[in-house]
Amino acid sequence: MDLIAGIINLDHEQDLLEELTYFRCGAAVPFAGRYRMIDFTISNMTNSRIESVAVFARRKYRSLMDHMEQGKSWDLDRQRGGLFILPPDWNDPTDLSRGDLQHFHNNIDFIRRTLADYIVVSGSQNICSIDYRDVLESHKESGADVTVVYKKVEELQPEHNLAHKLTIDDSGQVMAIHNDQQSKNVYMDMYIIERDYLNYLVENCIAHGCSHLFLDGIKGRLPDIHINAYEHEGSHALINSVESYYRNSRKLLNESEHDELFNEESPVFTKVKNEAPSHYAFSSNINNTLVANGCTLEGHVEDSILFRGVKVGKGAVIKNSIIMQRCEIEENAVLENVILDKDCSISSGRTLIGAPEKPFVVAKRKTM
Amino acid sequence: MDLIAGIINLDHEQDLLEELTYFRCGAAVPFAGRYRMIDFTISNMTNSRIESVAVFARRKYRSLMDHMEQGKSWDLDRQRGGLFILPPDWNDPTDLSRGDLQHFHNNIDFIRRTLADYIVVSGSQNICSIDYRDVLESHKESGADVTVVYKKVEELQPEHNLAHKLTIDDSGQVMAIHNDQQSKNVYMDMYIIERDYLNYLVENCIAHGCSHLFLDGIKGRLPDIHINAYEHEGSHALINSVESYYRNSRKLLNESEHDELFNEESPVFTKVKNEAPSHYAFSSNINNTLVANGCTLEGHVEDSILFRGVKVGKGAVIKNSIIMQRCEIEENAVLENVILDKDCSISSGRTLIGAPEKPFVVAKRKTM
Amino acid sequence: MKNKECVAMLLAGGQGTRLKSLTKKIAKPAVYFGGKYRIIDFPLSNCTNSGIDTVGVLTQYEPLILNNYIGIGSSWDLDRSFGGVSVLPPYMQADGGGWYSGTANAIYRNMEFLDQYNPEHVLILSGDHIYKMDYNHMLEYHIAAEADATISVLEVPWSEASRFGIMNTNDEGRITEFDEKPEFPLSNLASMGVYIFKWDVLKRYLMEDEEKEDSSHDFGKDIIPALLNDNKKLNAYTFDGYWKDVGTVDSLWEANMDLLKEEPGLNLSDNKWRIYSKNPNQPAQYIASSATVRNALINEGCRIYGTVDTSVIFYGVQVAQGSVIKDSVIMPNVKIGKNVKIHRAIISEGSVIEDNSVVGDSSPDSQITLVAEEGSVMASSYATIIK
Amino acid sequence: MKNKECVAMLLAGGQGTRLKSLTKKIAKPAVYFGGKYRIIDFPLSNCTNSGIDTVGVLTQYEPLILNNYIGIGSSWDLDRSFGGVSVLPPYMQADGGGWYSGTANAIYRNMEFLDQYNPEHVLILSGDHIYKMDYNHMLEYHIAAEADATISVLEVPWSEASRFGIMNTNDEGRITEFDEKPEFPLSNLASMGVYIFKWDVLKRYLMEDEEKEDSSHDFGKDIIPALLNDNKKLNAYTFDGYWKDVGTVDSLWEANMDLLKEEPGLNLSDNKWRIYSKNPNQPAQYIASSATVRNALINEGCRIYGTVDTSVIFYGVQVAQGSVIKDSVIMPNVKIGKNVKIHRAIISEGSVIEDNSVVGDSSPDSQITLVAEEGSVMASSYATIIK
Repeated sequence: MDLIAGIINLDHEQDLLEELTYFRCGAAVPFAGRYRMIDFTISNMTNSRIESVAVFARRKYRSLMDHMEQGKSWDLDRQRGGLFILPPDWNDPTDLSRGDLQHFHNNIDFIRRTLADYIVVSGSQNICSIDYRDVLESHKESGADVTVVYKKVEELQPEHNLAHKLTIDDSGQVMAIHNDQQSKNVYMDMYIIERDYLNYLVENCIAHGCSHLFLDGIKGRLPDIHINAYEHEGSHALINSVESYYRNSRKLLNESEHDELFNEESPVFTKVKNEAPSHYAFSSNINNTLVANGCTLEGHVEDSILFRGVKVGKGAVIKNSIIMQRCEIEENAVLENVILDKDCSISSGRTLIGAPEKPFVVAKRKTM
Repeated sequence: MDLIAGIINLDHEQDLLEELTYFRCGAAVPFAGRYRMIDFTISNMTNSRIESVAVFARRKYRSLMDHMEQGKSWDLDRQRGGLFILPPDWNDPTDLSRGDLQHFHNNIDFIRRTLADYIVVSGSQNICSIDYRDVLESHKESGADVTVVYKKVEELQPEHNLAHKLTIDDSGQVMAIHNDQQSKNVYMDMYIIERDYLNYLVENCIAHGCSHLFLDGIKGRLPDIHINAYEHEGSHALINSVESYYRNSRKLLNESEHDELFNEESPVFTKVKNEAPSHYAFSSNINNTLVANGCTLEGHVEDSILFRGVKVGKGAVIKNSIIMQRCEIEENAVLENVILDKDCSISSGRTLIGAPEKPFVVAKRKTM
Repeated sequence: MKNKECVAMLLAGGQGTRLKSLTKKIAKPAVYFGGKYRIIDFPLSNCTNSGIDTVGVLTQYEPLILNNYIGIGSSWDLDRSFGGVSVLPPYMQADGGGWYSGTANAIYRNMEFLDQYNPEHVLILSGDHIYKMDYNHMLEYHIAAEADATISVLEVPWSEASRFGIMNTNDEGRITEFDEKPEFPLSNLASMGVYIFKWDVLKRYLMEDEEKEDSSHDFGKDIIPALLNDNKKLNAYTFDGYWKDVGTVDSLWEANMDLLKEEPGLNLSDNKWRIYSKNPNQPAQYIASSATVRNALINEGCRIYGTVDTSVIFYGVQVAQGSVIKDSVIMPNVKIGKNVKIHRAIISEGSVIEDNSVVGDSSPDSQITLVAEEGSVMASSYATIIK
Repeated sequence: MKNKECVAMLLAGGQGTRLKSLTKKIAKPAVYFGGKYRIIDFPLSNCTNSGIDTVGVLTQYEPLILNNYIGIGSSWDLDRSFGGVSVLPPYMQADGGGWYSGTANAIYRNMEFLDQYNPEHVLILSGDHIYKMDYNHMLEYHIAAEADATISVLEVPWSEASRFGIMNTNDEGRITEFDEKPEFPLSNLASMGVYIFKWDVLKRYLMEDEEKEDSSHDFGKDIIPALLNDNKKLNAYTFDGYWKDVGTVDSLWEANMDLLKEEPGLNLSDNKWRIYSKNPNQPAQYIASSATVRNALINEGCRIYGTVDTSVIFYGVQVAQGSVIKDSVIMPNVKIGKNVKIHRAIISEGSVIEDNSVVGDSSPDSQITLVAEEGSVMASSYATIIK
């Protein structure tokens, strides 16, 4: 079996989730009731038998560190291999690298020392369930230098504007990488590459003063190198804005969307917490809602997502909202189209109503 | 039993160990054949039944993170409490704190949420075996606001110049904290304080624009607050320069010094590695030397310290030297008064001789 | 050499036959409770929360699940370099060895394990009870009283006292007599099966008991009477929290229902006294538009399309549309089809209940129905069940 | 549901009586070897290095140390969410249960454990041998040959063949006959006690064997002959590395001495095939000015003031001034006084050797002296030993 190693490169992911990314990077944003965004990427790697994963983090990575620990939750707490979060702590005065190449350069030992012949490089904003062993197979069959993963979306959404798009010929070879707003071939910010070729690209890019491995080292070489495209056929969500976060979260209330992401064959792992089962009072009325453990529910909740330990008081009404860990919604409060970050308190009788296309976001630990 | 929590504050420790601290902070410098400097501080805390330890790191903390992981080596990999390394990843635009108060401010939850009533704050440069429960007892008896730990040194050494000194009255109360070069009461950069009082000091110091909790918040208040002095009577080494590192390392070749630091009652813990036992060849001749596991010894070594996995070829001669992990000393090389950092190779026949008072230091991964 | 003040020994070898087929393949301490837990989570969490970090778990009957569940104890923060949890199955020795023949014999055969830690006191626990207790308070009482042994007791209603082992005490709380299920009880202080002994005293009595051919090697029947007989100082420590023996199907059901009362005696969400357990990896629970959920505990991985009323639902359970679950306990990964009615029942792990099945009897005094692993229905039954 | 291609079952229940008092309080697989290791480190590390991440360890005799040592397998990177190491002691079941009555019976009683993983193949290992082997190569050979069972064999000198279980094979490596210790061996291919079976085939044979009243429920004596008898496809897989049965005091001593040869057959420092073990926490070893150390393996925590020549010294050993240790194996935490002479001996864990003692016999053909736990000296002896 071919060994694959993983790199999760967060360097060029911008923190565009407003209040949700004031104090944490996008990869650490809570998602789907009990996960963080990065859980999906790490779990895909684990489920593809990747045993060695490096995370390139630049800023606001503290909560990511707390969450990932040594990787035990993903069975990646190993003596050989394992999960490494690599914050920018560089002290080599002779280092010439720039941009995300600083990460590749300063962590080149990860690439050089791994026993794996192939490396998957991925971001954290494309939520999906994918087996990288299938991508590798396509890569090997194609004989390409690099294989990129893309999704043919049915309908373009605003979040796709920021993504790269691919022009692909009949044989699956990438002819162009661009930002054409009409193209539906959305590049999912994941590629697989031979270890030695990646090592070469890193050195070559640094020697030429480049600052972005994918743009300069891969896209920039396009006529000269063979890029193969792998189509991801399952469900897919690109989350790079509050609006896309909100819409894609609520998509999980749809059973088939939910089941495609959470299936027994490739479970999504996360750091587990000790929480009692959720308690539904006599007075509760909960409909079409995802609920994590540790909640105490006495009010009315519909079309919403409740994270761990949320309390909803009697007479409170919550609709179309996402309520994160340990929020407390007191009696008779009304929330509609709202995202509450962790540890918020909404006083008895308050009403907060956002717009369906622009939810009202409350930063963590706010009392209103 | 009173609970104590620990803070290891590396913020104002300067990296004065030349080549040894080019790429790592002082706390991460290898010491005594198989340890890192910080192991002694963490182990003292563990042996004092401290179950919750925060490490305030500012720069060059990568190797510290690799070493500490989640604290398993110190039995501090816990769901409640545990070992936290806290690099500077702060993103609060309203944050007014400066200097080491940035750490205290941004990690104030550690202080506020701990179940412990007392907190020990320590640096990593004072190597000793101390039980903080004894310090706490003295603190409680004295009724003081803060209890600082000091060593009455027999002979002043150059490294003591940089340390603070204490003037103490007969009752053990600190009358002055200063840098008097003649004073032998060396402050060991450790104090114990009530949790609530520490919290107050942090808030008060920030409100007054201070930048150094100990100097501004404790020393600076001296006539007004009661500072108790606790004398540490066991062996002690202050390591803040290559010269003090070298002298204090070699002091461990003395049996009684060694036994005071490494005793069964308060073992020193470190991250364990899988290494075979060291192999001594027929041709080896080893005298008065500490040897870690995984070494292959064919030459002559005396009055030295060999870390893990060192290879000493036939005919090589090593005297008064400290050789760190995985160095390779080829046949007939001669080393005297030398410190080799990790992964150095000394070619066959080379001779390197430093001075007893100023060892020759070679940075890591050098081939000479 | 280091030593431990108090080491706990948890007797987890019992088969729990009164729990019927719930314990066919697992030891009783591994039986599920409260939507998420296994019985053994309670004594283990009590140890952690009481600062007792060294626990021997004595197993004998179907230990595979218990072994896997306990692992090295990390779920309870009991994975410690010196101490922590050790599973202690029966074993063979150079001069024989063998099965544990009684509770006292089980400790006797693990004297070497205990001597490693050189403890002053040994805390004996059983894995059959649901309660939250600070053993450290009991230990302090035991030490202050300079007792040879301290037995934790609970005031039970006088009318029920004859079902328990009853301690008769003098004014200072010293035990004068131990009455196993007395016809005419003189006291209503019932033993909870939680003992603290001075280790040196216990050790001597264990060795003496081992020599007695007619002994059943049991704490209640042999060791405690022997100590009383020798006029050793035995004290009663009165506990007054929630405590429930879940040794029968009915009492297991009742203990689960107790969690749904207006003011439950047992708070599972107290952050200061967490009940730790191994957490399954499951997505958030989903309550559909068609669902009605009232007065229920529901765990992650569940999907509820029907009605759940006054019930405890473990992880991974599916309840399809039109089904009604009332006054019941549904254990992990049960699949319940459409238009099923379940009343006053315990459905065991992994069962599949076909569409339109009817399980249990809704009349308030009816027996509790147990649907067990292989599809058998124990009491009243109109169910069609497929595994 | 997930499954595992190959699950390993490690037979670790043996007492190893030929190792005399070394195994009085510990199972044979827990016996020390090589200055740092226990025998079981070798098969467990082989599993890790071969990519086999699910291992059942069958224990029966004195398992306390083995249990504690194995824990959840983190020392060997075998602490895995699905799979990893499980310790499998004998247990009681609703319908009886009991001790393992033979190697095959031990596997039979753990069929449920295996079925959890639904493996294609099962690798049977024993905990008695020192060797480094890539089981994955053997598995590939087994799969390619579509064999029902594959047995790992080793070429032994013809003169010694009658001491082993000998496999007679045809040209394609298919086993035609199995001769247990034949007087006139027809082949020199000796079984290493390492088997791979198709799980469905093995399972059937285990169940059939269980029914046979006269069976000793042993792989070599019963299962393999039954397969051959039914003309199942059994292949021999030839291994040609270092392999040593360390079942006697002499062979354990020899295997240790083998590590000190000019070109040792077994490389303990190969980073590509690490031998993992639980690492004790000890400071660096100290070699004093008065010491002479030649041709030795020495572990951390040792303090050597005397002479160590061609010996293997475990962790925490002290050798005082004037003492000479030659051709010997000194197990952990042994304290050796002044002016002691030790030749051709194994000193077991924690022994204290008084000043001026003389242990062992330096003549090259003499028996190896074993100094065991309670101060007994097995062969030649002039020693005074205090524990």
